[in-house]
Amino acid sequence: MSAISRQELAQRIADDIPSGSYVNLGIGAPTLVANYLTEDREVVLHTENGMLGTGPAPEPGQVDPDLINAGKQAVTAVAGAAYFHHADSFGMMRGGHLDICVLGAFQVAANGDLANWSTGAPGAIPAVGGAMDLAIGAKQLYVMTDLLTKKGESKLVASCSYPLTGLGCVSRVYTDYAVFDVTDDGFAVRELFGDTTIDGLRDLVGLPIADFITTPSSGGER
Amino acid sequence: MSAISRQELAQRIADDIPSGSYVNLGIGAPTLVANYLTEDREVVLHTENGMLGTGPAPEPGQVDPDLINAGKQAVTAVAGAAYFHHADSFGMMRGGHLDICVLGAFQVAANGDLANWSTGAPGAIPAVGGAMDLAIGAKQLYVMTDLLTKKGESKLVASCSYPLTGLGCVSRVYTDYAVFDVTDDGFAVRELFGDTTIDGLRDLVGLPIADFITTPSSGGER
Amino acid sequence: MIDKTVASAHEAVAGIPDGATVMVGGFGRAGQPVELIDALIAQGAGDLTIVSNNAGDGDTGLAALMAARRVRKVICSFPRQADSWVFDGLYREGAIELELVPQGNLAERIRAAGAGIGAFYSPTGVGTELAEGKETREIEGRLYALEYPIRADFALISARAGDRWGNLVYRETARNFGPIMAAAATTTAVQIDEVVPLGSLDPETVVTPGLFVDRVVEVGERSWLQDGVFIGGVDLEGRPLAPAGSGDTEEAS
Amino acid sequence: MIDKTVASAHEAVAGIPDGATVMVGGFGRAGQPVELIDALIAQGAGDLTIVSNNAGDGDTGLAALMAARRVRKVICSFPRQADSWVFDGLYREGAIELELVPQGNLAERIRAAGAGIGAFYSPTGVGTELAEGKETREIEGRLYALEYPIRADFALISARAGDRWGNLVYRETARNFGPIMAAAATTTAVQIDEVVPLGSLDPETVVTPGLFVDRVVEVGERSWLQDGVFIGGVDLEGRPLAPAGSGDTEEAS
Repeated sequence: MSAISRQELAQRIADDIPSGSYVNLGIGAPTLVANYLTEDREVVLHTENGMLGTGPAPEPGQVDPDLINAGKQAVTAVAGAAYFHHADSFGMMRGGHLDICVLGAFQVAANGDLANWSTGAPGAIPAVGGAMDLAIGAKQLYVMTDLLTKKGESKLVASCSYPLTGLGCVSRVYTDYAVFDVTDDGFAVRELFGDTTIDGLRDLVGLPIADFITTPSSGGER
Repeated sequence: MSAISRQELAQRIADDIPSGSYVNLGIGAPTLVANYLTEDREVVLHTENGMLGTGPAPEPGQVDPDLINAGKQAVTAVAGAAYFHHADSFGMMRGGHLDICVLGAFQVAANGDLANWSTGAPGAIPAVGGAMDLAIGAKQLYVMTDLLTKKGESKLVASCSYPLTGLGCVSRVYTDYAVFDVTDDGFAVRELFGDTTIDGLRDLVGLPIADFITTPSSGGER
Repeated sequence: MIDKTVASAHEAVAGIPDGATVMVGGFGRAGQPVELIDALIAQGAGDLTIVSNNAGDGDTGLAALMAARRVRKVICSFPRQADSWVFDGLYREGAIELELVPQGNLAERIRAAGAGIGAFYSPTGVGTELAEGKETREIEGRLYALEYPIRADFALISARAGDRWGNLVYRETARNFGPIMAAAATTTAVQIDEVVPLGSLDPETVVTPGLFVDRVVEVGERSWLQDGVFIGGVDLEGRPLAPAGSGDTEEAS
Repeated sequence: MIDKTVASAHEAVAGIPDGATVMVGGFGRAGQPVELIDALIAQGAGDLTIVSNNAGDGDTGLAALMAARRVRKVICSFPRQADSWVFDGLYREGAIELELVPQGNLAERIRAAGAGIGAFYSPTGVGTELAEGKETREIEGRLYALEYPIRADFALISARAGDRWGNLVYRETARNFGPIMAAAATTTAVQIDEVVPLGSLDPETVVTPGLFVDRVVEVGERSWLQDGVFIGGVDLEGRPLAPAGSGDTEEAS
């Protein structure tokens, strides 16, 4: 089965984000989504270090050390931006005011549990940042990830073996093979990429996967 | 025994407020204290409806309906003022950032309990406003009151019969006859006005009252 | 394109159903969404729970809404005012329910709703009749009572200026409950003096980000400002002063 | 007259005792009180508990403080960075204690300390190992864990400008933890680019009222501003770019 590229996946996610949404893009791959959110759509990007209205990276020489995103990358501000302090910023998330958050993942369980902050490896220095706040910090949590680990194991699992980031929080999983909704009955395929088949997916994932669904997902919505 | 006027008492309280203090003056008589806080002393007045740096009433014709104090009176803003919303404003108080709060009282108990928001009269419409927040909202709570009710009863009591505003919150009581500190052992006279005597006070109040103290009060401090 | 501006106060309050909880900003006249309250009166929703610092005064605004028997319950800190006769009458006849909340707890409970806090321990009111029945806990030697968030279906607030994204700036103590109510309601409607172009508000000084705002209606400049500059000439209710130096100031309590 | 300005960073951190809890503002380079941290290193206090989002990077600032074995414990959300080798080494040898707190809980716990909240129920982290041992409660169908305030003896923060009363304004995302740490510490020391005359900050736009501030030291304008206007020409750490178009941007994680 064919997989789409990370750039294609970012484009695909961007297409699903309604114009005018308030969105937080997690550190790493999810930040690529911003490249496909054209300005005219006015998707307002939140960065949890205290800003709404994050714009693209600045030109060389125009880097502003005071103006960074949660990944500590230089950004710009769009017209209509606003700054606020950390408690207000996380209150915004915790209070459910963001429409969509896109995060990476180590594992997503069939009940919507997310593991994305720690591999639990002995001796590793733990660091959580805003991961747990982001996990519960939007009306819809989208995960953007490769379906398989480098070792070929499915990141969609019956239950997470890695330390949890949040319980039952994932709404949808965008992978390089397919898009899955998290439903009350587990994963359901929403869209297949390339020549991917449901049966092929079931082989890769090793879990029951419901066929194309036509109703909106319910898992993870608050 | 002689009593001093309310204006004299306001002056007396103003004299006790250190320059540069952050102070909230409650509705009613305590607002008179502001008249004796000369500008050069830079006592910064807080009003719980969202402002630090409240200045005197405006000239006629210059009333600004957007610029009022907690008593809903027109005020002005001094240089160095700041505005904030209600949650931040009460956070300031609850968090113990104000130095002094001056309030009126129906009754103050020997353990520092305060009753000043309700007479508990049947059928009365209850209204509390910021009274309970103010009671616990400063490092020192000063009460400004006549010692006696219109019926001649002492407002200093063994325990409050009126509904409580706050527990053990009063540091000091400024009355028209004397100034009392609230100590771990009850009321102690700090200062007598005119020809008032300790024995005369004991007669009026009907409670044990310790003699002049020389150490700072401990009651109500947090 | 995001455009939260609506053409009228009527449109701004559209869809408020019977039985809704409605937050109403303002402390006294400052920050009161006068036009939105009038629109709510015209709109017709009843059986409302109103969350506001006061419970109306005189015969207009919230008092008129109550006089029309459209309010089932009021959650507020200070219902009793010199001219709160409408509330007083309804309360005495048992026609309106009151939840009396210390002002700081009211503010913090509203803030908690917007910030996703499940409940919090407040020291305010502990040991008084207003904390009766509440769970208490001693933490580091101090007593606290457990307080729950106050949410609303709609918030009606007032700000000085805003843009089409709903970013807002306020004026002086008229800010009061606006920012926290905007965050605590499912739908937030704001009346502003002036819609300004996107990008003209300094992002450092935006007080309420548009994220919290759903509908914005321009109602024209408050009468004591001209082109954003204070010109005075009104009483505390914003009514023009009688001419020729009779400039008495009003005092409310 | 209130005058909170002090003459040097050294004076701003004077009196921090051994064993103190010290909050340090900043998220990455933005808002980091670089001069105050250096002064703390020079000042000599040890056995410190540091509350900060990160745990130092490279060999300067907090990392240098830790390398000098002056930090007993770190309360932070994200100690692991590409260049956090100082913390990493101390942590692995058991020479430094770590309380790992999700960033939003960290912010809210700091805010709670400043606002006099005894404790609060947060949904963040519930069911994860970072909430192990915490009291949980279901409220309206959602699980929450009980979180306690984080207080400090001192807060060291950075702002753009301030007046002699300590009123502060920040710049862009450098605001981050400044306002909440200022309110959560017994003594708050602030480094600012510029002391401005009292009354020159617009009271509508003051972010941290002077009430929360104890000491203010002017350290000169950040190198990417000139007379308050952004001029660029630096990397993310504020270091001048190499000349002639080698303008590569740095990316931290």
